[in-house]
Amino acid sequence: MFYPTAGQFKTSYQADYALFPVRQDAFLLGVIALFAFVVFPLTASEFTFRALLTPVLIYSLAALGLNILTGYAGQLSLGTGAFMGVGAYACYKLVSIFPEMNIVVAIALSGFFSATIGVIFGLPSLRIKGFYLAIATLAAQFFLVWLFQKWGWLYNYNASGAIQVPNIALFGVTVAGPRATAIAQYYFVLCTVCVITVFAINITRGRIGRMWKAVRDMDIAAELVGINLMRAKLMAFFVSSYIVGIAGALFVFLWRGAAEANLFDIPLSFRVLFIAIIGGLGSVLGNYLGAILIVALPVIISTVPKALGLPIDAATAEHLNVMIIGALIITFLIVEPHGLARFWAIIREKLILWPFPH
Amino acid sequence: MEFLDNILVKPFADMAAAPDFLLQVLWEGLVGGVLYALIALGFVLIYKSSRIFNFAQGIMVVFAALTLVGLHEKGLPAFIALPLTLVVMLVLAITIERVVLRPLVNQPDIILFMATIGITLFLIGFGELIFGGENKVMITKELMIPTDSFVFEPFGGFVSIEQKDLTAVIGAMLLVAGLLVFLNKSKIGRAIRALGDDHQAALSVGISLSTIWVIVWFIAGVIALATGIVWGARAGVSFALEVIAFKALPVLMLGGLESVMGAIIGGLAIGILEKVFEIYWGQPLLGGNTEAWFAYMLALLVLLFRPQGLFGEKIIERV
Amino acid sequence: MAHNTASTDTFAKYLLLNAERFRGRPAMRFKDYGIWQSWTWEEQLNEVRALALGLQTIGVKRGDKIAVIGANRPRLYWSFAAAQSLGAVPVPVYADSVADEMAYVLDHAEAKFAVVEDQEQVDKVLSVADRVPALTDLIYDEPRGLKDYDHTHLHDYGTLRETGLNRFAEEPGATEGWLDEVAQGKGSDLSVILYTSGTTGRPKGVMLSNDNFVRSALNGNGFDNLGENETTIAYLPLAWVGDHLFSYAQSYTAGYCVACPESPETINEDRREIAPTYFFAPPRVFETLLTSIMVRMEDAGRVKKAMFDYFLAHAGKVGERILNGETVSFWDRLKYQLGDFLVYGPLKNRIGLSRMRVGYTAGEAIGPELFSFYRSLGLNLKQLYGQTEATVYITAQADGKIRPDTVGLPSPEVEIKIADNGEVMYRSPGVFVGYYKNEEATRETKTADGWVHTGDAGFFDADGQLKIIDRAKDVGKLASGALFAPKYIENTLKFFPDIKEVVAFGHGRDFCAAFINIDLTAVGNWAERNNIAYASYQELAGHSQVYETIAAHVDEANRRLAREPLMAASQIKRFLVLHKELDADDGELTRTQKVRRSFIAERYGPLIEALYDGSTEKFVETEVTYEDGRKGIIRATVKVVDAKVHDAPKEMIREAAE
Amino acid sequence: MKTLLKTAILSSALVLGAGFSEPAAAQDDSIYIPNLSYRTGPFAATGTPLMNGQRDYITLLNERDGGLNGVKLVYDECETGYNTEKGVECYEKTKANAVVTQPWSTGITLQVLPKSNVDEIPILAPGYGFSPMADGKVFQWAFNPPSSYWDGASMILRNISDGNLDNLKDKKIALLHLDHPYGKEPIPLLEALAAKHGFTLLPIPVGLTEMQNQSAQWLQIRRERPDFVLMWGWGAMNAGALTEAVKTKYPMDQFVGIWWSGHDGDLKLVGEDGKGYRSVSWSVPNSESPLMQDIKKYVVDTGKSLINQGEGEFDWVFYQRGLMISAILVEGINAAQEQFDVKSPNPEQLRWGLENLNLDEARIQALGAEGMLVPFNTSCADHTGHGGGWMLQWDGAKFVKASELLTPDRAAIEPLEDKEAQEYASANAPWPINEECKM
Amino acid sequence: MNPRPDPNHLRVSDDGIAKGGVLLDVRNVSLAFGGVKAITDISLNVMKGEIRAIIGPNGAGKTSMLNVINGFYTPQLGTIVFRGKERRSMKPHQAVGQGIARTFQNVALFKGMSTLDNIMAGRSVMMKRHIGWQMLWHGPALREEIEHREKVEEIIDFLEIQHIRRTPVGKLPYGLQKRVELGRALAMEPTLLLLDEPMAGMNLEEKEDMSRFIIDVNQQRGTTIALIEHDMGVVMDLSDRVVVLDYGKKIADGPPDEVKNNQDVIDAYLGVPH
Repeated sequence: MFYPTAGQFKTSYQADYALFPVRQDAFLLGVIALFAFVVFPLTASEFTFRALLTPVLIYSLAALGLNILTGYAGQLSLGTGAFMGVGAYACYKLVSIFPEMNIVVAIALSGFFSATIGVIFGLPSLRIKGFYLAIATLAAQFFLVWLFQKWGWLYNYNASGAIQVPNIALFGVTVAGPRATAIAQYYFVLCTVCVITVFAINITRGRIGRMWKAVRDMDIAAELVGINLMRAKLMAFFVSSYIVGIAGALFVFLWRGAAEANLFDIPLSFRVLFIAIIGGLGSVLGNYLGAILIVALPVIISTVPKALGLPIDAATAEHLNVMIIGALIITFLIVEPHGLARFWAIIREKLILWPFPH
Repeated sequence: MEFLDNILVKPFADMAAAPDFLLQVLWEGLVGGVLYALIALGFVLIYKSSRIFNFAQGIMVVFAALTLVGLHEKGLPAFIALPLTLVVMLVLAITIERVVLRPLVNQPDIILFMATIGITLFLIGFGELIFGGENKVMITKELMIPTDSFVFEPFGGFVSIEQKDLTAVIGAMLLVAGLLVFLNKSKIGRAIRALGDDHQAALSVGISLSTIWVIVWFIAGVIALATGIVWGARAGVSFALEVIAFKALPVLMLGGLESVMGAIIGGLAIGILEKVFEIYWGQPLLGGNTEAWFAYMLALLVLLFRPQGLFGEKIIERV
Repeated sequence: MAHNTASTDTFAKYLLLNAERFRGRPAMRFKDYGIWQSWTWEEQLNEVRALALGLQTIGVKRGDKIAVIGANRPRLYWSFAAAQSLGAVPVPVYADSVADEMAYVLDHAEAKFAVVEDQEQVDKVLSVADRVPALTDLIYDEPRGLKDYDHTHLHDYGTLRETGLNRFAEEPGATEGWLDEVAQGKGSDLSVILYTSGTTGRPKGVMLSNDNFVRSALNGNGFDNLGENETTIAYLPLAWVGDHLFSYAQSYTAGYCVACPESPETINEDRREIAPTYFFAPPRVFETLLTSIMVRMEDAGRVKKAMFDYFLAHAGKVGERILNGETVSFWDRLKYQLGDFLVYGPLKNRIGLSRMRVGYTAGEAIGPELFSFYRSLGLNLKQLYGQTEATVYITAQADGKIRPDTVGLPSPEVEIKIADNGEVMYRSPGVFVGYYKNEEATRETKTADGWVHTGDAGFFDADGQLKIIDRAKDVGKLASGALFAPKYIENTLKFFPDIKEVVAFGHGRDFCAAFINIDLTAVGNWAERNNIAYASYQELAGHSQVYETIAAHVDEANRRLAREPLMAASQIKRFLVLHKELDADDGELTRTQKVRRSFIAERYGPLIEALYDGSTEKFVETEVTYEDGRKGIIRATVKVVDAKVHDAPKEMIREAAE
Repeated sequence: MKTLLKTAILSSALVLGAGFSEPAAAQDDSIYIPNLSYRTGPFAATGTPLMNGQRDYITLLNERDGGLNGVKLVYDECETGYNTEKGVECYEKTKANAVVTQPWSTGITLQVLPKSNVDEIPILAPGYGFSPMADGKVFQWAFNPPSSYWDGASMILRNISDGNLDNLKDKKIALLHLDHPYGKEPIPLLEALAAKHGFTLLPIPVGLTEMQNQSAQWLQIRRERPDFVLMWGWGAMNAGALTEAVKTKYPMDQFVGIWWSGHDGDLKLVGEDGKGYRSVSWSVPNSESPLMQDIKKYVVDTGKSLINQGEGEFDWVFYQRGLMISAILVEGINAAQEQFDVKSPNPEQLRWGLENLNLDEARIQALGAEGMLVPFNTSCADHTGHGGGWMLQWDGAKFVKASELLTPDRAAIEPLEDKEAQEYASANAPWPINEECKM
Repeated sequence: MNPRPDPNHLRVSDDGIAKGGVLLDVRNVSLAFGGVKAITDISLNVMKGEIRAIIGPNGAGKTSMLNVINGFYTPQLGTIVFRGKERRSMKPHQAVGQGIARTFQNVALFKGMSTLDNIMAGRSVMMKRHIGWQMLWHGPALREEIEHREKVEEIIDFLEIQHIRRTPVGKLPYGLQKRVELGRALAMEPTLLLLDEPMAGMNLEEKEDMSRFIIDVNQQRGTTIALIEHDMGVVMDLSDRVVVLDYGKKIADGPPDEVKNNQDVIDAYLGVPH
């Protein structure tokens, strides 16, 4: 009903390959962009920035990275948290060794560190498949976090073992460190996420994306159509870990301001995995929907009892919150195992087909 | 040179120098391994019968132990609390089958895996809501588990063996033995084993799939309770225990997802090896805490040479 | 609007003109290789010129007949223009005609050349080549599978085009020569010969001149205000006069863009993509569309279905009045707006007609309900009454003066009179030159002073709008003397989606009876929902529950007929559901999917007898032709059922009396 | 699917409704005291009694006195689960109206610390946080009275060396600590002292995942045979360490914990076997004190407390320490009220209050908490007070005071504090220094 | 504006082997899994431009033979000479690089992808733009994508599957899936096309369509085809030469008529015990 697609036709492949071949999608995105770039910044409180908007974006980015590996290339990974850590620590070291380095450059470079580590831990994927590989990625998870704790050089031998983000300015605006305003950080993160998302969409819909999907859907057949499995898988690990590393750097530099090693422990990995799966594997959009659900919903749920004036103490509310999240995950998996993105796709399809049911 | 010496010579010299200590290390590793094996066993049973990688096995351990202690705290004597806990585990198994497994049947592995993580979160919230989040003491005495320790004094040193650890080892052995008998001799057991290979064959035994699943999850629950009791006796009962579930994963990699024997041998091997590595290499050379990853690295190394695990069957790819 | 200049009296001249005046505007689109390949008018000129120059090299000369056989695709349309530019006469032939028919047409037309679509058509033409002595060369568009054919008299369109392009670029004088040929063309020259698939006898070749087409097209453009901004989709047979007018003549004269679908399977999707602003279709297409809408809505959830029904009902109430610009209460208007947002708009979008400005149904009378349905959605659908012999236009409904039961006022420059026997006759600039090589038939149809017999019975109503009842020769009388207009009865029944085709009988009989063909899609869908198992069309058609459903439809139709004073007598007393689908391959339908009544009457004689002799069932054997040409026999016992006859409702009589 | 759609709509409505609204604004006649508590997760066991204590003290004031000087105190917990990420979220959520931040974890403290200069809300971290926070000129907004971790480490060493650290020469001291900012906190001081006094320091970290299974650590202790084991443990780690110590037969009287490792609940696990274990503490339970009697009367007996009476939580060290922590905070508010003559002081004013705490013995007695807290006072330069502490010893059933008041060796600590504070300030430049403070 | 692509450019470049020359020569190949012998000492060759059928009862080693040819299995004994180059073992994707493409007995499509993407995937080897361009999508990457899209659209047109262009292949009926799979193999522009039971599970009409496609591929594109098929009628109609395997051994080789009358073949099909 909101998707009158009649009269939209393509006279060239270029037009067919537009980012949003359907006009309404582009319009919808425009509205969302308007909200993200104008409306939210004008209306949101600092708490909203720090507890909802910025983390949702950063988690989306991390999930996007994971999704490339798991959703597109079919390689299940449980080590996302640690790869985020690599990005964060790399960025920290870059900034402390080269204090003059532009923060954008530092973040972009830190992705290469996580990408390299990702490829190293991706090597077993050439021999190991499925859950065995998933467990193997846990090796990376635990080993790296251990390394973050033990290798003092990484955190400049800081007594507390934590890394602390210094004040860093970009074009005269402080974007990282304690003096940064939430809104500056939000814009920085938003722009980074937008750029990487566009890149990711382009990669996943082109030759490389097809290669990954082929490996995912049937690796033997992929090999027999001439796809070099090793290259495809390792490239997936590289790109995925790069994005995850960037997300990690943003996570610490543009949001948390400081980090300890165990921040990157397994719960973070699972959280990102949840986002990717609830959002929808093999979809870019899903990461955002998933992040909204997994990151923002608990924050919102926790404010509900108070907003409603319910006399629930913090602990009970937290227990309930955990229960609700668990139940929600199960519910969503049952209702739409392919995630929110598929859910949206179905709604969109329905709207396009409206009033017909199919 | 000194580096190599530290890696290749000194650890062994240390072992030889204090054999009593080595024995103690091995024993500690063995006890840890038994627990890993028990948790891995729960995983394997469920995986074999329903292809579900049950991440919630770890939390079931805590939940079972917490229920037992919680019920006791509410004033029930141990001999009532224990069977009641079993009932709770049965109810849990039925609920999981109804609410989670049945609607998700035939979904891809990863979806089911995520669902078990959902179960994990739910059980954490639920357990803490009911029994509180603080550390609890396992009702060791009430369950008539001896708490003294035997002390041997070989080689001029001493080896201390906690009786409750000994109980745990013996108990675990009995449990495993019982389980093997059940799987091999009983009708249901054979159905469960057959399920791993062929659903149809299993159904021909005349038991519905959902019944089998309930039974399997219940058995996993019983194993979880046993694990919870012995582990709780060592370190108290709290949700911090859930992390031990992660230790069971490399055991599975090593032993193969479907092999009961693999789980047991893998568990023991990892328990012992990680302890020995930590004491003789990890602590002196790497700053300790290597147990956090040693098992994974070991399993990864093994998998690189045997992608199907030590006890898994060789995979021949066909097109 | 019309850019009529005395000098542009042929389509080749229009092409040259358009390449100037509509430079850069799209002339043609074709969904091919997944996208809409498009050609502007100057590109179209290039293509046509290239082909024409190429055709010259294989000897095409003024006066040659060139058969064009295939689906709607730009290259075949270009071959029309290319042939005409050289003074040759294109003869479009129905692509789905069997070899026999084709042989007759090609031979009768004395086609020297044939431009065909693909291997299938090449094979067909080659198989009858010995019966077409005039035919010398074949040009094919799709080279697939033709590589190993003898190419001495077989030409690849692409190669000819190359040759033409080379000649244009390199051969001095070639282009000028071609322009000379174009200039030589006159309005009075033969433009095209269209073979009518008459309901009886051999097809006749209707000769139409450039003047016929240009004048008709310009009149049509003026009538509907068509300019270069329109878009239409070409999907009806090339050999049909309507397509030639709408997709070719009007496009060249008005300068609008014609889009060709990718394949017959994708037509619905392609139409949605293009969303034509100017659309034409025989009633059958609208019928199929409505059936598929209703069938698909059957699967909708209850709430949605209720909403859909509610708003459709509302549209039925006020939609047409709003479209006609009549006064409607504000509340109803608001409700209609809401309905437009929720139902009509999306529906139009789905069927690809949301941009439609002018739509015509032609070729056959459309059921009033069917017609009203589309109009009530806000679609400016109009009826057009026309003939090949008239270069389409006889009457057309003007905007705002639309009634479902009439075919409108005489088209511009058309005179109409009703003959004594009720037959409609007309005279216009579109009147054909004559039947090719058939003076006798020409004389029979066209009087010396230019009046043409339509063969249809009709009358002017009070508003001066023409109302067509039926074929003049088909309108009969029941034994009681009451009027019997089979088409009218059939259309009443065909409104029901479950019913695909009806053949009514009654001339000279005591009462009216009918054969009914169920719609496999609609009924099959219904059966699926009601868990009715069936293995074949035959089994489904004979199913008792299907009979019940159809009986209910017949009953409803009778109720409607009862309301019409003229028709009340011809309510259906008995009917049967036919055990096989009426099929053009068996000769039961024409290639334009019209019922061939007399043929059916002959073929199913025993069944007709059963309708009138009171028997409740009848065993029949029917010969059928399969797609591959093999023949087989279908045997069935067909049930015959009685239907209830209604009295005319009192108030209706009063109303009629007013 | 339809229900899901509804859920989706509902939840998005919630996002817009709840997400963008600020937490309820504090009224003028109340003081909003948020607490980043944790009653869930692996650290809940040690956290809960402390939170109960904090909560009950405020409840007492509201119930008994109708608030503080006529102003209601609004105590509000935000659950962190000892998770730094959640803690920061709680900080952001509560800071709009808060007069104080009680981060309740060294990790969260470290995260919030750099923001304190920007947000200008005092951080109150009694007995935890970053030891150099004592330097009030550098850390204008952070307070960790009455003793810092370095004070604690110093006191323990003084105690086990009978007052002279040189007695520790050639001894081996193991530091069994949580592998977390909290656990690592004493290491710089201990390393410095080890170098100075010639003893060997052996840090033994316990990862978060190994808290309940410390056999490797205790095997190491058995092999290394340290003369003393110091413990910086928390949550489930304490219980794990004590059971392992018993198993390893490590002499309990050589095993000393910081104040957070002296939880009655943990020691109950080992009971008799834990006899002799010591823990340094700046608070001592005194269930007979007037304050405790009032708590019992106004809070516990009226059912307003969350404590687990069956377990005897009322008598626990941690519960009563929780009371003292709130008491310190309330003293600060009180001081601010008096100084600025306002009903509800703003964060800036509270900072002054916390810089001018004067909890001498008389004041403590006036609060009815005689002997329950070490006396101390703070200044703009000294945000800790360095009140010292006592040794508590487990007698098999409860903790008893086992020493006179111990004091830290400030002379040894201060240079290190200064150095670390300066380093912190320069690493986080631009970092404002309180130039007004002339002390 | 939209020049129609020339369908002839799909033809594989000349590799110096004349039509009728030996394109593939399998020499004395043996293959065993564990102790089970799948292929025993088989030699066969495929001439350039011909349609070569491999037939035999179930378990005769036909699919194993194809797997050996395209490098999925490495034979224990024997060599394979393709386009004059000898090899024992190679990776399947290297075989693709040499110009061997294949389809599978049980459709091995990428189920999550559309028809278009599946066929595009067949061109992965030929697409070279690196990730930097891919990321930006504009410029060379887009040009390359369009270039290959055009070729893929020709294949779609050729196989008459326009209407399912955007349909995920998992939702297609079996017959169409087989067609898409053929499309994917064609996209690789192979010199030698291996078809493993291209008509298994099809009805008569689908079989006729498929036969037509196979012949068209062979004739129009000059692709050499080796196929396994059970339908004898189809095999006899389509193929130029037939080789018959039974229990991993070659029992006959020659033109269809000759093979049809070979006694061993008749025995093998009738199941005469050995």
